[in-house]
Amino acid sequence: MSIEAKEEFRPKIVAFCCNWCSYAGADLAGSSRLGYPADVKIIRVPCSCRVNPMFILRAFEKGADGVIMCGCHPGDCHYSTGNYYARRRMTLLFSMLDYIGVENGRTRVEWVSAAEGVKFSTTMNEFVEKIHSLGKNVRLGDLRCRN
Amino acid sequence: MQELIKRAKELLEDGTVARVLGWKAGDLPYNPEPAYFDSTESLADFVYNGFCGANLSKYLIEASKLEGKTLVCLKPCDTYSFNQLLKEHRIDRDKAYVIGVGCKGKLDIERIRKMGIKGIEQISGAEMEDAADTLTISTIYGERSCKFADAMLERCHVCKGKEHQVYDELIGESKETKDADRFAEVARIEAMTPEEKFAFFQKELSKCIRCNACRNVCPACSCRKCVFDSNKFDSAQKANVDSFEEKMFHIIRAFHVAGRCTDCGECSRVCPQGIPLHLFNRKFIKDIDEFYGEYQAGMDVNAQSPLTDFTFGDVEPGIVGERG
Amino acid sequence: MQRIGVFVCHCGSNIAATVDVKKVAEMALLEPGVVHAEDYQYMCSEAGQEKIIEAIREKNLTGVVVCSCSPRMHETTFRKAAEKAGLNPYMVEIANIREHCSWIHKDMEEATKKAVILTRAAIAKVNLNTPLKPGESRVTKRALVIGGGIAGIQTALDIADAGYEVDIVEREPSIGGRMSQLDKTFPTLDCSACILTPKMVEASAHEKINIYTYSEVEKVSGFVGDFTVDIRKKARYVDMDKCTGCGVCQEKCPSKKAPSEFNRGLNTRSAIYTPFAQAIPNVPVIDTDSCIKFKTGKCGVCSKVCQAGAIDYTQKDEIVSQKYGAIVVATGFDTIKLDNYDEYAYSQSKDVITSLELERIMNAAGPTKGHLERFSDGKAPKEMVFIQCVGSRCADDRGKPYCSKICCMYTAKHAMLIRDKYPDVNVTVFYIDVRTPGKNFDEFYRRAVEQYGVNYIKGQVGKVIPQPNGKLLVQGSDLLDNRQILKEADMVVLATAIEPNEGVRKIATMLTASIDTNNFLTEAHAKLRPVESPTAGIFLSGVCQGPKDIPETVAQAGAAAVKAIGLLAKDKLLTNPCTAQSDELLCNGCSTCANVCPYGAISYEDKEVNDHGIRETRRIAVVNSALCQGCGACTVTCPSGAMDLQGFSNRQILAEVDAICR
Amino acid sequence: MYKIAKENLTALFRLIAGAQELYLPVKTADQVNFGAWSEDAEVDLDTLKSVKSPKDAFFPQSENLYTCRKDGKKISIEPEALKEQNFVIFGMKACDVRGVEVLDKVFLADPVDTFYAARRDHGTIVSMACHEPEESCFCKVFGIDCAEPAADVATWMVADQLYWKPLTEKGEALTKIVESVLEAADNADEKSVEEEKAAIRGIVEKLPYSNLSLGGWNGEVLTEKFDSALWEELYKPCLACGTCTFVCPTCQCYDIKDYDTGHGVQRYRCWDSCMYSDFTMMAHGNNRTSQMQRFRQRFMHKLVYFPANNDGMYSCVGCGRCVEKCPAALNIVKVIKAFEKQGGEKA
Repeated sequence: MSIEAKEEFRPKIVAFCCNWCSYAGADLAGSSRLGYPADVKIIRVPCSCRVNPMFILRAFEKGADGVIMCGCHPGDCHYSTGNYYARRRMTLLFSMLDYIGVENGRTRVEWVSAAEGVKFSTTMNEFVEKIHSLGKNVRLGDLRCRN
Repeated sequence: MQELIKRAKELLEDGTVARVLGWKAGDLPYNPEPAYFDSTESLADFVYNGFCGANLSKYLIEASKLEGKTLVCLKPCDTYSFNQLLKEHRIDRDKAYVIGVGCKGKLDIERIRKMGIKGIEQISGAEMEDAADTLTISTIYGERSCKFADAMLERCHVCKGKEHQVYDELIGESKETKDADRFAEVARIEAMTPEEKFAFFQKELSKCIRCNACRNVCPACSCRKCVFDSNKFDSAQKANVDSFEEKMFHIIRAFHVAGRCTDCGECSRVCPQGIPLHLFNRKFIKDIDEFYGEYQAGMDVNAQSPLTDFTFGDVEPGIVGERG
Repeated sequence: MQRIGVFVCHCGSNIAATVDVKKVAEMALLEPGVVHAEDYQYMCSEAGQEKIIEAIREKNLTGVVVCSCSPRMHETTFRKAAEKAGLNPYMVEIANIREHCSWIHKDMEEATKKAVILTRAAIAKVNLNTPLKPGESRVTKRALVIGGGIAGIQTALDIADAGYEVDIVEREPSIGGRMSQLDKTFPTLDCSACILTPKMVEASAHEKINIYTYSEVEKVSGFVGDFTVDIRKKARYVDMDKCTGCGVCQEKCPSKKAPSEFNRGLNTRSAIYTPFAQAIPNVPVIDTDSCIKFKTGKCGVCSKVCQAGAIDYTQKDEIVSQKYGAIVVATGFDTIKLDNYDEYAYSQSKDVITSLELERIMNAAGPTKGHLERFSDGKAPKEMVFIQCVGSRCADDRGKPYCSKICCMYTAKHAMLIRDKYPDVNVTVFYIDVRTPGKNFDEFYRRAVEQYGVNYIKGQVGKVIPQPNGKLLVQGSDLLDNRQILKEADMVVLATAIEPNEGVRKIATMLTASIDTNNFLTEAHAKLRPVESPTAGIFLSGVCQGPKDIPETVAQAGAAAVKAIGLLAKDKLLTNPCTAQSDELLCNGCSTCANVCPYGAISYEDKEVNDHGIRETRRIAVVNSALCQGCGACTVTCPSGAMDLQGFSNRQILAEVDAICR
Repeated sequence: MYKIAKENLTALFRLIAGAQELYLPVKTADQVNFGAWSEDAEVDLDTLKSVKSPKDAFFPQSENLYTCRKDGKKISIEPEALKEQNFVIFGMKACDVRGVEVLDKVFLADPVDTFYAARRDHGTIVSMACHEPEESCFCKVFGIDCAEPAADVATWMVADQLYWKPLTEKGEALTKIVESVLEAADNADEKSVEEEKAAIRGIVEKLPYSNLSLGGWNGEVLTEKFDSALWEELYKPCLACGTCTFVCPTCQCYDIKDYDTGHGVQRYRCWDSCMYSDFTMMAHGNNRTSQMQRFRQRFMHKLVYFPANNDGMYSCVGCGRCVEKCPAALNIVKVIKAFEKQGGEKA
């Protein structure tokens, strides 16, 4: 076995968080010192309904191993209905990715409120673990970004 | 067909319509092309037969900008697209005079070629008047024949029905051609392992040459400028060195038309590489039906499209994994 | 190309202890567009801000990235600093390297690496930022208060006293709310009605206050400063202008079997009724479900006896549409349903009651005229048991996870009042904890124990079993003595948890105000903005925001009023510039975006465009930036990408994605 | 001339592939395109036309030109290496071979396209006569004899024998490599090849497009054709997709684009299509603003501009792929015929 193969796999994980609930939930996780792996990087969007499927595919294209989207709990959207649209969009998109053979565990949606710092941290820990079990994403992504 | 031409002549003559949008006879037995006819004389070239598969509704986007009404010949399945375009304000109902033309199933020359039939000189049995269910094909290499149904486009085997969803008048008989389950192939893929799914789509999409025929023929892809042509997403419309963009293109295209795609099947008909592109759209349709209730785009102009709608109790995205 | 300055904050040791801030600054300098990078102890301090201002001026910065705490904390601070230096405030982006990095990671190398990436993403975004300018919108100088309880009344009075018009919308036939049902109030034991009624009268008489009772909010549109609200005035079938409030109709009404809502169903009322004697307005309503006239068409007694001719069976619901600059939610609370707590035999025995029912029983105007008696046999009880935390502080989903806050105090009050009035009655209270923070609260509780001999037992009740002899067997435990307790009681009073009134979710949805899992409205900031909803122009008063007692409610009502007054005092508001915009050359005019816009901010126009030489009239989406709140739903639904969100544009977010995945 | 039994072709391919890369018609997901040979590739020599022309072998649909790497503020540029590996492309038809000659005119003329030139230098073309030409074929119109294809090695498939005839030095060299599996052809073999050629030519005579007239199309008729009102009518059904250009063996337009790899930029070129709205888009805009203009460009280029600049050589080879694949059933034949008809009417 080569030395490279033994090198620890550090996944790239993009988390889209809505400004009002999940981003605040992540802030709360931070101020409560609830840790999760540094592999997760958060992008702030105003609402989960701002997340374009294109963003998710783009993340995979550029080398992400997992993409998670967090928003307010259904019914709690700051914009009242945004996450309902997001829920349908992501359900369909993830179903499509599953259909073309991308491991379903690489995509996830979680509703995290501003008060759920614990949930945010737990979710991220779980998700990172899942991505670890799936390993490097080889089914989506542009090879040119890898070398 | 004669009745159709006669009626078209009348409507042109009495000034109801300024032009006719139909099909013009080709120079081979199977290649009639979509065409405008603006005089009764020009209608001499008008043809409507089994090879007139093209969905003319998208041409109405341009025709809606012209002076006067355009008579358009729409098959039952084309009328769904017409309605969808109407719903999206892309065409003007007042600028169109819709003649719902009968359909007995449309033929796929690629399927005939795949039977090893070549050097085609003449095909009989493809006219609307022909009652036989066999095509007789004379070729340089001798006479061949095949069942009409075996030469039909995939979409006709899962036909949505003989009913026109919108029309000003109807001409000609239609025939039930459905003999397969619309979602059978999607379900077959769904049942595969992730590895098999990936291999299947990888193989199909490896053929894609990014000619954009699927997009450009698609009545739902009616954007003035496609996101793949604009610089807003830095996504190219042309083939890239790595094949990832083909996947991205087809997924995003299917997503953009999800809830709007009428499943007219034009994408698969025109793909020069025979990629079964409808499998993407139909996956979304199947999911929409299962998750949010049955929905047929283009059936009801006033129905809320599933992706601009929601219910409080919608399934969570996690269902994808749970469904297994 | 932008000229970007990167400012890395140590936040004392909050960031610097885990993130190598020097390295972050050093790495930032390698990014495209970055011409300046420095680190500093506290960027948010005066001196820190001065550093930013100085750099902007000296290096002609066109963009700023501050690597610090969450943008929810100091984004505004840094934007203001940039503005001071003459830079458009929207050219500032924050890389959150504290909450999202230093505070959650322990390994310095790893945290530094992540901070570098987060900074890179912020730089990538700023590279695509464009100066944004807020728009202006006008303010309607009128407030709406939803709910006419003590919270709503107090808020309305305070706003009205400041000189602004206020409308109160109350669902019930009278204002007064929960407080009007109470007998005495803790810790002073003064009579609830005696202190509430003058306020009710003051509100109804105030020239700036207009009260819609028996009315509900039907529809809300618009935005801060300019809401339009449709109010449904339910048909009372009694003409408000003609009715003199003489009460004859209620006396003569032959249908008297309807359970009295005001008395919590402990007795009945007539079909035409005012909920209580001091009701404001003192105009009855007809409950069509129990009215014989409405059910059978025959009767009409009230109409015959009414000398004022005020009865009008043909009345219809009426919709009033009114514009408001601010809206205060004061929808209050109710006690929870006890279906999940069958072990306390509430549904099995009439002698198991809730504390609110006890309030009515104790009240001189209540169903028993203030006499303490058992509902099963009318006998005076000798042994009373109070059970605390019924549905409060509940770990599972049977009840509520929160403390209802008021129960400890009102139970002490009840126990004390009973012991005072009926010294022969033994009172036992089962409690988990007794919580008495508040002015004179603990003294009050100690009086109950020490002076009035109330028996407090720390422990929970497992079961209440009605006995054949009419008694109630209470099975509990005493945690301090570590023993099981079996006690025969004549009455059991449940300190039932409180929850926000039903219907608040519907109202929150209409207002696009956020609400938590317990249906309490969420405040804009738990500590710093406790009376504002995150939705601009919506304020929170009373228990709709969280459990509180009367003095707290009144204090919060005043605070909400001040916030509303602050808004109404402005002539114009600056609107959020992060709104959607439609690229007219890309727009298809397909109307899909308008379908998902929660604010009705998108309309369509036929507009002449010049598309690279092709001139034509096209149907094009136009966003009203005063209405748009910037959620971005339209941007994703738009297939051509014509809709984009300023401040969170497609290219900006993609640049962040790229930077992170690099 | 040599021969090899059809059943031994795998041995031939194995031998070629042992020494260099081998591209030949391969069936993937039911479609035949030129692809790399491997033991499990499904070689299909019976299907007359591959969907895409084999021009990819010399002028790939997309290829890297150079790579920029960014390291801090330092940028290094690394040009893409030129083709150094010899390769064989097997089974090209006469029309496609002519297609390469057309591309040569473009890419080997000054300034020489080094990427293309390297591939040409290292590529050996083994052509194959068209056993059963089809109704969409019109190579004869351009003076191409599909019974006797040019190339480094020409082959004929007659019954169960493949006949192998080296025509150039490269062809001889390749023949040497595969000598061990070839047998020398005798007179009877020569005769059957001649019979095959005659048969093919006989069929070509019967093809519907074989008598298409190119009269009136040459480098001299620029303005007259350009200004014709016919274009306005002809382009109408065009969907503006790139199918015709991407299946064409002679279309040579390409676009140059940059791809952001995150750690630099890869500059690549990819086929462009004159049907696309951004074709020849420049900073100031586009000099062809309408689809009619773009549509006209394609045919004017093939039938007027190209011959004007290349001694009368048309940049259409009559392979008929566009005839078969156009989603709107438009094609160059219909264009030629429309002008002929109009000319006839005028006369």
